[in-house]
Amino acid sequence: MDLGSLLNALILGVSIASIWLIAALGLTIIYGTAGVINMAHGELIMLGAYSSYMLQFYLGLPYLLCLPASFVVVALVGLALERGLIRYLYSRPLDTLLATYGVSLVLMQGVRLIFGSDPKYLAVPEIFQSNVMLGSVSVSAFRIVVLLVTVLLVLALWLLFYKTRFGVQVRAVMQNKEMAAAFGINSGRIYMLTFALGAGLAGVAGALFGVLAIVLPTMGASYVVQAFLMVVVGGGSLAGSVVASGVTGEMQSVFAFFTNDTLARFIIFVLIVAFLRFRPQGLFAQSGARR
Amino acid sequence: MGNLYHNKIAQWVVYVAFFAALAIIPNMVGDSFLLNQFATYCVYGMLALSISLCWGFGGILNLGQGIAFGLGAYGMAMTMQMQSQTESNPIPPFMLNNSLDYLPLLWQPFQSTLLGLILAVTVPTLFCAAFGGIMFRARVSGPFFAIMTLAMLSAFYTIILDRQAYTGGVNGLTPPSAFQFAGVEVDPYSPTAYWVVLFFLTGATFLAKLITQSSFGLVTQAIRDDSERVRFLGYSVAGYETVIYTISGLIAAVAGCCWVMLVQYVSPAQMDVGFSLSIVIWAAIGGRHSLLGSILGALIIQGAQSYLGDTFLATWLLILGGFFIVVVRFLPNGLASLLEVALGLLARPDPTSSPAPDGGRPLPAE
Amino acid sequence: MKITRRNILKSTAAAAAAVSLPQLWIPESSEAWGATLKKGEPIKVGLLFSLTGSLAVPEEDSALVMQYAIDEINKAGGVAGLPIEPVIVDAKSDFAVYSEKAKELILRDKVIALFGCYTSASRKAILPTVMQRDHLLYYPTCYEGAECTQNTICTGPLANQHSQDLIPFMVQQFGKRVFFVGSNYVWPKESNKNAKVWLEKAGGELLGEEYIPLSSSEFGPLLNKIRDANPDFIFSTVVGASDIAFHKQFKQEGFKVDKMPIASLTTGEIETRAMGAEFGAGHFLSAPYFQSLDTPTNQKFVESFLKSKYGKNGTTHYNMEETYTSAYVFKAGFEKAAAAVGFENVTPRIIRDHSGGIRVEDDVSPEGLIWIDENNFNTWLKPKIGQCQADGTFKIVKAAEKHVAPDPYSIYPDVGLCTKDGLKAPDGKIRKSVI
Amino acid sequence: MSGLLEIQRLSKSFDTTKVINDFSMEVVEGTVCCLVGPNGAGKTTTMDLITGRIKPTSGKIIFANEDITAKHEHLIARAGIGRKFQVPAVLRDMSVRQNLEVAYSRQTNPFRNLLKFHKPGLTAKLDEVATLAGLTGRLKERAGILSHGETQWLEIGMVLMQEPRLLLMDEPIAGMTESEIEKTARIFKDLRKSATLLVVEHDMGFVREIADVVVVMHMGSLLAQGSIQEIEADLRVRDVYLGEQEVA
Repeated sequence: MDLGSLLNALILGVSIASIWLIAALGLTIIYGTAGVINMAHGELIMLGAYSSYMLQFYLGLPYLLCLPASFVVVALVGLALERGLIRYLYSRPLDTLLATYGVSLVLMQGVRLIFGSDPKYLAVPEIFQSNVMLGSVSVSAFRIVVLLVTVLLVLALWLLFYKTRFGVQVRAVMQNKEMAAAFGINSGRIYMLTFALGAGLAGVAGALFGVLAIVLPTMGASYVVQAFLMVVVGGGSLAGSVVASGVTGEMQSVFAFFTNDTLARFIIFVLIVAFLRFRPQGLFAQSGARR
Repeated sequence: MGNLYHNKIAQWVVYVAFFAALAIIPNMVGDSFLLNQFATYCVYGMLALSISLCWGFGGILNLGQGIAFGLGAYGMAMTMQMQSQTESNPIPPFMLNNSLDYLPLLWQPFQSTLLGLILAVTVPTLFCAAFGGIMFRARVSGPFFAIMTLAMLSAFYTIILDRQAYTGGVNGLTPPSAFQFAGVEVDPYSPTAYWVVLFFLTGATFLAKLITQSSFGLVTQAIRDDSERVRFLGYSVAGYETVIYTISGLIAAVAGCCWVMLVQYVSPAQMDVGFSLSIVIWAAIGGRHSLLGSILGALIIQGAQSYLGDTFLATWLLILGGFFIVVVRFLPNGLASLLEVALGLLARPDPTSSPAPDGGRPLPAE
Repeated sequence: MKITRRNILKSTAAAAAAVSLPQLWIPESSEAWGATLKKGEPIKVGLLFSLTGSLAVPEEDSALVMQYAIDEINKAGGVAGLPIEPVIVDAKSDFAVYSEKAKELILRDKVIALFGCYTSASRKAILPTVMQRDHLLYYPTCYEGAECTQNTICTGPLANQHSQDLIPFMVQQFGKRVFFVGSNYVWPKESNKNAKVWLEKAGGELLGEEYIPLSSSEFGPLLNKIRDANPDFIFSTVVGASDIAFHKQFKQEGFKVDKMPIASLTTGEIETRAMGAEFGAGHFLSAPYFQSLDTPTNQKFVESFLKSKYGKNGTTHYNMEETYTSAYVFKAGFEKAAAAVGFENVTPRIIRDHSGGIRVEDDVSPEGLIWIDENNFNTWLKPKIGQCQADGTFKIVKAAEKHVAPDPYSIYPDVGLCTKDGLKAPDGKIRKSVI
Repeated sequence: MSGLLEIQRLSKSFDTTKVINDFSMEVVEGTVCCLVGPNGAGKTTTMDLITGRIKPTSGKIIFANEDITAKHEHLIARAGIGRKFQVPAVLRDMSVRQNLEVAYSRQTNPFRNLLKFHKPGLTAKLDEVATLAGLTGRLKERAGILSHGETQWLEIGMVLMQEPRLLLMDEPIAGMTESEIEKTARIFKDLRKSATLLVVEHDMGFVREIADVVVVMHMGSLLAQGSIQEIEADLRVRDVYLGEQEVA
């Protein structure tokens, strides 16, 4: 147990954090803006992985192009979902939680019917299949890809929300829907677009997770609770999710280094519950009126 | 006369009729498999009831009811496991496989059946009281509380999986023989087992029904409606929420005990997120504002799963998910609200009829 | 359920005569399998596998190959002249549903035997029911042992058989320093205990032992630990989707298969196909069966199975083969029992009691001759070691010369010995069923 | 004679903005005290502070010789302070009768209420309040369907059911008709016999009608205090507040 190993663990923590964060990004956007707890988020991630698989398998699309393509495909699914179901439920937050759970069952079983329950895999270029040595520290090339994609997406989202007209409108709707409407902002449209955006982000996450692990109809389930906790701990804001994922990712890596993976998970769950006991609004709560 | 659905007397009549119907089942069914299955459904009904009480009446969405159910089930399974250990082999076999050659402290109380049963019910109840107390005092509510229960559930799931020597890990506990109490063996396929479960279901339902119609029930419904307002009337919202969450946990713990008595098995799967969510689905489809509706929701969904699940093998989850979406979207109060509307239509055509003697006052939203 | 007194008397007498042992266990509830077989009616067996949910990946294949085997047996004249009729149910990857469906098959459909389960957890979930009804479960996969009942017949390797050859082979080929990795549950832990015995004999050195949560796909921390320990090879009992993530991240983190191969008890043809052959190539697997096994029986089996309507997955693997042979173990056991007690007196328990020593010969069993142990009712078989090739098939690099005996309590001599009447403790006491 | 409610040097800041600034006042038992001031003067915030909805940055609130500053809302309510909100807050999914019944909060212990079906004195009190609030014919209706005026009455009724020693009324007559206002004034004056009232109101006519004492707030501080005549004569008050009213 020397310092080099601990350094390795810390660097790995950054990577785990980026994985947790990218899984939670879409959820953060959707929850932060519309207050919708989207239980189908895991299945949107799964759809992202399957759309990459389809594009690769049937159209021969190179992997790196699958990422944006999955974004588009899943964003469209998200759009349909919002128009067809979610928009009727904005005033009933607990019911959206339930309805989206129904959606997750349908998506999971639908994919199983179409693709079968045997796992699929995503082929990636050979350079992503190995590691890079940074001094004495070894890092997997693909983990770097995940980290880069996550950083890029966070930057893009930050620009979108804080530097564009759309971002101003979103924040206006978050603060006060009626007031925003008075300024001619169509809150329905804003909700629709953010939902599609959040879904698309889940799609990108899925395309990445399909390479790290496995493409299965049930793959989404393992990410959804974790992603939720990131969003809730973060308080529903972009910065909150970044910090929450960063801290928990590092904790997971360091605890696993000192104990084992299972115990590390348990400790994190308990710490999260304890944290929210003292700060139920999360790290950086949105200044919106929601309580 | 108002809607018969809201008539207190009519409600009690229906409740009594429902349980009378359940009570004659053993006379109608000679098939021990069916009887065991019905009894299992009744356990699910108890779970749906507990969710209805806590969510439908208290407004507390609990996605972690598996905690109370699972802890109760583990307590019962430990009790039954110890019943089948003898002087010459005092240690459950799975512990030997995990290199434990003594009975851990955690297991020792379960050597006594009575103490074991008491622990199986009190531990989950006390957990709910503590967890609920802490969370509600911090004013964690609504979706946040739901997510907290999920986190807590996942924590339990993880630790039970990990502490294999004490819990049997993913394999769970499989007490090899039927539960014995006061010298009587409760064969899970016998009418006795069914009676025991039905007794607890009936008891829990009538207790819950009384609670919802009491002053306490009125206050919890007020809290569901607008918890902020109720504080200013002098009620401790956290106190009421904790009590109803705890009672709901108690019912789930009893259900857990009954379940293990029937299936002689428990595993972390009972603390899986999916199982706890399906309890919520039963209550939502049946109608969370109606105790009986929730119970029926559990019976209908589980019955359909058992009997239609194999017919529509591939599409069953699709059907269930779709049905659930439709209910949430169009019938937020579940199938029970269909009855409410139907009876409402019956009542409407005759607006001139004289008011009922008691003033026909609307009841706590049943 | 109707049990006439005559029936009980008859079957008790028949069974007692058959096994000629004083203490034959008739369950107290005496509602043991309450049906009788009738001439001219098909013999019903239950297929209890998960066709949906996360366990469907291995179990759906098992259900398919079982149907194939039943078709094949029926075409060849059936069992004791009667066709087998499979009752197929879906356990939905939910252990509670396994329990419910087992009851349904036993009590409602009155099947004469169950074929099913893949995970130990599902087996444990149904065993209380199976035992109380004195029924019979054919459990067609590998498991950890440490179980002794009157009601199961297993056709897969036990933990003591599984790694007996693999560990010495790896130590010899790659070096003596090894790291154990497993999913966090009973089977990997038990398998590792057995492996430690073989490791010690082979003069190996255990550098570390780590367990990963069952559904986890994050192997970063674990691979860091392995990198620090720098073993000569990794011994893996990681299962399911996790296993695929493990192999992928192994390569992505820059581990080299020729320097530090993974010796696995699970990573077979299905897993390799799911992860992509480039991640599987070079690693080792111990199993009694490989699709590439070069025997006429196997070639015929693979060819005709893949051509049949059940072969849509395009692969055969050890788990499917063990399921396939279990059908023949059942056929032989049933016929032997019927010959001994008369067709209409056959009960699940009588089949089991007649199954000791049953052989599935070279010309039927794709993995080659196997037979059922007369004491513990597990299977004598020859574990083989295969190395995954670049195309995803396995090349057999070593096959056991002799059959290896199954011993469910090999590492627990203090607990006792599994005999046909139950677990015999060192003090001579016998406990009928220990799970 | 000391006041039933004493507010001593109360301050409250949100982030950097001081909303209440060193504000003191007292309400004498058996009087109707009106709290007036322009929008944003801190009237509703003061109500929130008294009832414990928010906690002050500094200062003290004494009720019946007891410091209630740091107490939870429900304990303050139990101590005898009832509150009607500015935006009427009734339990919209419950019937009018149930609203009143819940407000009859003599017994607040959840365990004691668990299997309690009969509350002594409820029927009489409910009849009395329902009659007073003119809701006798509406008892079975869902509170959510009431008109704005009726909703106001219902909430006033709820406060009355509580039988508090001090009633806080935040804009009780908004949305009422002339005749209803008159009736309200009459009731409030009657209530003085058994309770004390602190009323936040914009309508100076109504204030003139009922107030024994008027307290004027401005920018979170006390501007003036006295009888209605004194206040109306006060030039500073005219400047900041009443002037606007006359123009409007």
